[in-house]
Amino acid sequence: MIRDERIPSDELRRIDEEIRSNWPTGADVDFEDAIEYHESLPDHKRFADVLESADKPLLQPRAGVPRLDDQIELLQYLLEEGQADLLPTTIDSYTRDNEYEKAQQGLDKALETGDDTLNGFPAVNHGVDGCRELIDAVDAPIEVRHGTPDARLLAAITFAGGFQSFEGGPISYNIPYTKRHGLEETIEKWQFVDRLAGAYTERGVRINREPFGPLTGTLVPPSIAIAVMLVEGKLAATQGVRSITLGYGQVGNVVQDVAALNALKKLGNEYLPDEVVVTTVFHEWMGGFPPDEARANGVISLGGMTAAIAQPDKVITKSPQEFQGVPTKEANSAGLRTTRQVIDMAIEQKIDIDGIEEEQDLIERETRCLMDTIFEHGDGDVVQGTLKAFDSGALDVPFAPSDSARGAVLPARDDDGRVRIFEWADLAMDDDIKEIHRARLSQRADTEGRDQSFRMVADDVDAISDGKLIGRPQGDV
Amino acid sequence: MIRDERIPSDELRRIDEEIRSNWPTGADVDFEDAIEYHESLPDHKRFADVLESADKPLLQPRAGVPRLDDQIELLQYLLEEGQADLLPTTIDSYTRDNEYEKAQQGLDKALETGDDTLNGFPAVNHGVDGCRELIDAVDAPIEVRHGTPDARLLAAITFAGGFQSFEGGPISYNIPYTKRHGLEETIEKWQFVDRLAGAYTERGVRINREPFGPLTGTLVPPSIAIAVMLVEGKLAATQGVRSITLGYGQVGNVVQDVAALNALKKLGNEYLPDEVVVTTVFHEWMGGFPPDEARANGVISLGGMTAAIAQPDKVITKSPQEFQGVPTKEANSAGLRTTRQVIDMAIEQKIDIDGIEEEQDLIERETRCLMDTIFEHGDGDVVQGTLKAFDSGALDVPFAPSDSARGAVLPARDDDGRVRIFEWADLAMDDDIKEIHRARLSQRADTEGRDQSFRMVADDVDAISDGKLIGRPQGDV
Amino acid sequence: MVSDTMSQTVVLGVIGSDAHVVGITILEQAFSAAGFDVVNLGVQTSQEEFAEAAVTHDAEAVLVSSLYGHAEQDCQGFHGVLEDADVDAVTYIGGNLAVGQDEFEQTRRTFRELGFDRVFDSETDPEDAIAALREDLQISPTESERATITS
Amino acid sequence: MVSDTMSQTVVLGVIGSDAHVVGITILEQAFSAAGFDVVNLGVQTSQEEFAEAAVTHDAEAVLVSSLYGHAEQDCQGFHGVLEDADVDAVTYIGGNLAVGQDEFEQTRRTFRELGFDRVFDSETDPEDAIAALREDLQISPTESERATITS
Repeated sequence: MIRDERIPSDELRRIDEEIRSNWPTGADVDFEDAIEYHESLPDHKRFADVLESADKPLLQPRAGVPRLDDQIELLQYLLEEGQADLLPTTIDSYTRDNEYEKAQQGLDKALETGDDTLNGFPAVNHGVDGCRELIDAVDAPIEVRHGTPDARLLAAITFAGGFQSFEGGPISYNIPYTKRHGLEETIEKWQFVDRLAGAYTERGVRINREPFGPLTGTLVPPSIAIAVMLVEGKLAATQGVRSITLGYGQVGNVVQDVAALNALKKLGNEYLPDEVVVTTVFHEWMGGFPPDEARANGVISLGGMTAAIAQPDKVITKSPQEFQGVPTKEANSAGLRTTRQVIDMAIEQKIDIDGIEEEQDLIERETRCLMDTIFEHGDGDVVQGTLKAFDSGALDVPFAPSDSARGAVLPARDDDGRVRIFEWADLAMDDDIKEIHRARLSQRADTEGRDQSFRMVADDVDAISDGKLIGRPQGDV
Repeated sequence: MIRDERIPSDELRRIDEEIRSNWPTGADVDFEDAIEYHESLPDHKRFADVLESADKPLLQPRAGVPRLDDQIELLQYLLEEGQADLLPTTIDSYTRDNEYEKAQQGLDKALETGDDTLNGFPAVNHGVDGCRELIDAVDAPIEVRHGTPDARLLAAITFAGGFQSFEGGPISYNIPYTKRHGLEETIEKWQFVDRLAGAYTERGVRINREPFGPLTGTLVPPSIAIAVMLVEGKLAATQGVRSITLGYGQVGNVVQDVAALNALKKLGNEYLPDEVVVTTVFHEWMGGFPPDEARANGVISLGGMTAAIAQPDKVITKSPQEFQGVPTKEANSAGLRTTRQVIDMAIEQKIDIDGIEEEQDLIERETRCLMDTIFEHGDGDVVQGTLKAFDSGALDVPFAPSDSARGAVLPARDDDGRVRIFEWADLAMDDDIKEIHRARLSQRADTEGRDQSFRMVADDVDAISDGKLIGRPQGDV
Repeated sequence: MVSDTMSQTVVLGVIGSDAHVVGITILEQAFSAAGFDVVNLGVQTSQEEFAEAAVTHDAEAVLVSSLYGHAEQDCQGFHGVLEDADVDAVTYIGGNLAVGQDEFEQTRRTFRELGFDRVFDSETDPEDAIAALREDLQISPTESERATITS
Repeated sequence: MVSDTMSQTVVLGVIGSDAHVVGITILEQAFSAAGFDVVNLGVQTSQEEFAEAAVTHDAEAVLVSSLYGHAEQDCQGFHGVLEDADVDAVTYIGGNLAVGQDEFEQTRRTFRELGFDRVFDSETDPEDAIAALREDLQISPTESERATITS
């Protein structure tokens, strides 16, 4: 039975050898050589150190193209023109599905035709040397961002290739991304990823790990996101990771977003072992964007304003072309600079908003309910607790495509635009907290002169792309 | 000696006839016919009513081109694509200098070549019928915006032409705009403009008047701007104006901007007669913009955020092309939509920031000092008081090009980014208030490890266009 | 949430490898609230899974959602699969049915030819789909539903 | 603010019909702080007003500012006007001296040919202009100034 326990060294080696045999480039991974390579990197390319020592939020975009030279050019552009502090390398969908053969075909075609036949950088196919060429060429720390349920080979190759930060986790890269991967399976696979990061860490190469906070990106109640972050942070810590960046996706209500980031930081430090350095990352709005760059800039700026107040360690920026999918490098840079301008204009201002502490307190209480139920379900073991709590519905994520989560919880905004829970299903939550949510939603229903119903949920899902925060009834109700 | 007294009817008629003889189109003005025309306008084109009955901030851009058909097309575009609530017609520079002959040449050339040979709409040359064609063609209220020290003929023609709102005032369209027009002269000329607006008002056609709040647009301390607004509001009220929109230009510190708008509203209602309906307008940042549309969008969004919190009755928007001068209609619309998105996402949120009341209290005390000195200088008469207070330096505007103001007061930002007064010169202000400013600036000097000096002023003037709010020393100091 | 009219069963799912879950989650809620029995197959549902569920639950309607632009490929042969399984249900499809900005009328024709009884774009309100299904199944709205619709 | 070195007078103004006041306000402060006597003529100053002020105040330097892009027209014949009035002062010009994005070296050459001793772009720090003027007038910085500069 899988538990929250550190993978023994010999088991680590066994799995490592096994997964490296899945694709030819796996053979090039040599741990000692990799340690030496990491040690050769200059201070300003050491991801964890740069992130942890920053005195204001660092900005990072999303970006990945199939060809190595194009990826180098793209990242250099985002660094120079976008003034990004940290850079990403987003991995293609085939690699996320462990379809390295298809990724290779896409890459070959890209090399042949010059077209972007993959929606990201196939790091496994580029192999250790390809990754190092990228790390050498670009003058900033770079993180691997993907969405891969089984990211073991990707981790082995990119860690050896010089990347020092790796997004994802067993819940956050399962529940929102895939239907059929079992949670037990992804936990086991991510234990290996974390254990490998831990092995580097033991040797002084701290690989930063970043659970994916926004989850389904659609009105996720803060406490659910934070509970998932704490679980994934704990699992990573058990395997020896010492630099963990917990994530949170903007919901658009400034008070709730600031409160959530505060709670994330506080509970992260409380729930994770002392030897872990906990940092936080704030994702600009991950839901639907307005089909209009001008309005999208407004959404991005509200994210920048929130970041200026909450001061997370890192902000993942959006571009004004979010609506239409992958942005041009110019639009990607524009999103960075718009965010930067707002943050730099607002960050030195003392902006203390009333009600943040109360909201933070509520979020913390909710999160503790969820953590308590996880510990109870697992008799103290986080892995078993997580599996059983998702199974019973005591832990749930709204709009989850995965069969591993019920997806029965439904959120809706209250009259102030804060995300509350409209349908609790079997989520483990104290009655007095449920009562608070109910009262807030009832207040909204009164304002709108309609009953609380799934219509609010539906209206809220589209609201920001339609230009508002709250999905109020339009015209005659 | 000119005093704050209503121009008698016969004097009004005499001046009216005199100024209408200055240019042929003046002959077409017929007051009774004008009243009839205004009465024929539908409710949604009545500027004062639309503005005063709005339940959230209305958005208005700046726009003016020489040809009538182009102006119609431009305003229709801003209405449809920019979703402006209120529209402007910005007047060309020749008309502002009363050079109607040169404006005519520019207009003729524009009609001939199709080029925009003037930087605005020469309303005097288009005459009453041209103005009415515009009013008829565009389905929203339209304001005349200009910058004309002697706007008497412009007012006579545009009022008769169906415009129901008119920007400017004797101080706000003198001090920031021109070097040599005496203040006594512009007050006399604006008394006529206000008296004419009052004559329409008496007949039930409420012409909205809007003193220009941003003044020199360069770090103007809120109390100075508000004092000028109160003086111009009082002068307009004396002449019979009953719908007055007091203005304020964003300084970029959210607390100070919200406090200033609150103070403007409160003091406006206090200092102006009860029969006047006082509304407020917030101008997005009027200082230098970043030479980068992405960063400019950040500046615009911070304005939108401030407007969402302070909820003025109207917001004058900027465009992302502000840096390069007159924006394309697309960029102008983009500025409107970015502002709209931020306001609509933030306005339903309860965002009460600590310290707004204290800042508002300080602004009110400062404004009262300035108003007291004006009343004292004039022995109770606002006109004489204003003239003498500017003359003695007890009232002053920083960076004023006009010879009518000393321009000796110098502002600088404090450590929080609020605009304080660094050099008081002879400004009439209580010592304890000066001490507060001194202490705040001294705190900033400590933070920066440098003395308080004009360097701070210079650095602050460029800060926002350089991407920051406060002009901190860069690199090694 | 279940109304007191005779319950009719609808099978609901996202076809192909599409993982967009928000739309069907809301549809599930809407159809349940309108008194239907809803079998939600979730995302990434195969043609065979639709057919199997329709048989098992004796469904009156099969509602297919697709938002990632590959609906046309994913639905090739779908009505053959349904026929082979002896499914005799009303079939609807809705969502972002084509990549790019084709005229919707063209898209509608394409999917009508594939065999769907009705085709909806992504802007369609759940209420419209419910009203259409009521018409197709000849159900009249309940009192409480009428009240909601006109309130 | 006045230093204890011998005071030298500089005349300062914005030429033509340009009304940009911020730059010269800051220059006035900077030159005063550096120990110069400053006569600030303000905005919209004519060539004749510059010459008259230089004569009246026996100025060592005439500093011309222009930010609205018409400096070249506004300065045509300026040095003739100064000569006619027997002004023998160092002349500087600075600001946005050309509309559009010409190479600044080209702009510098244009204004040097018009007779200006030095030409500055709008990014120039006041300190640089002060240092240049000290060099041209062969003044060494005061003790306190040196301290400020190196601190």
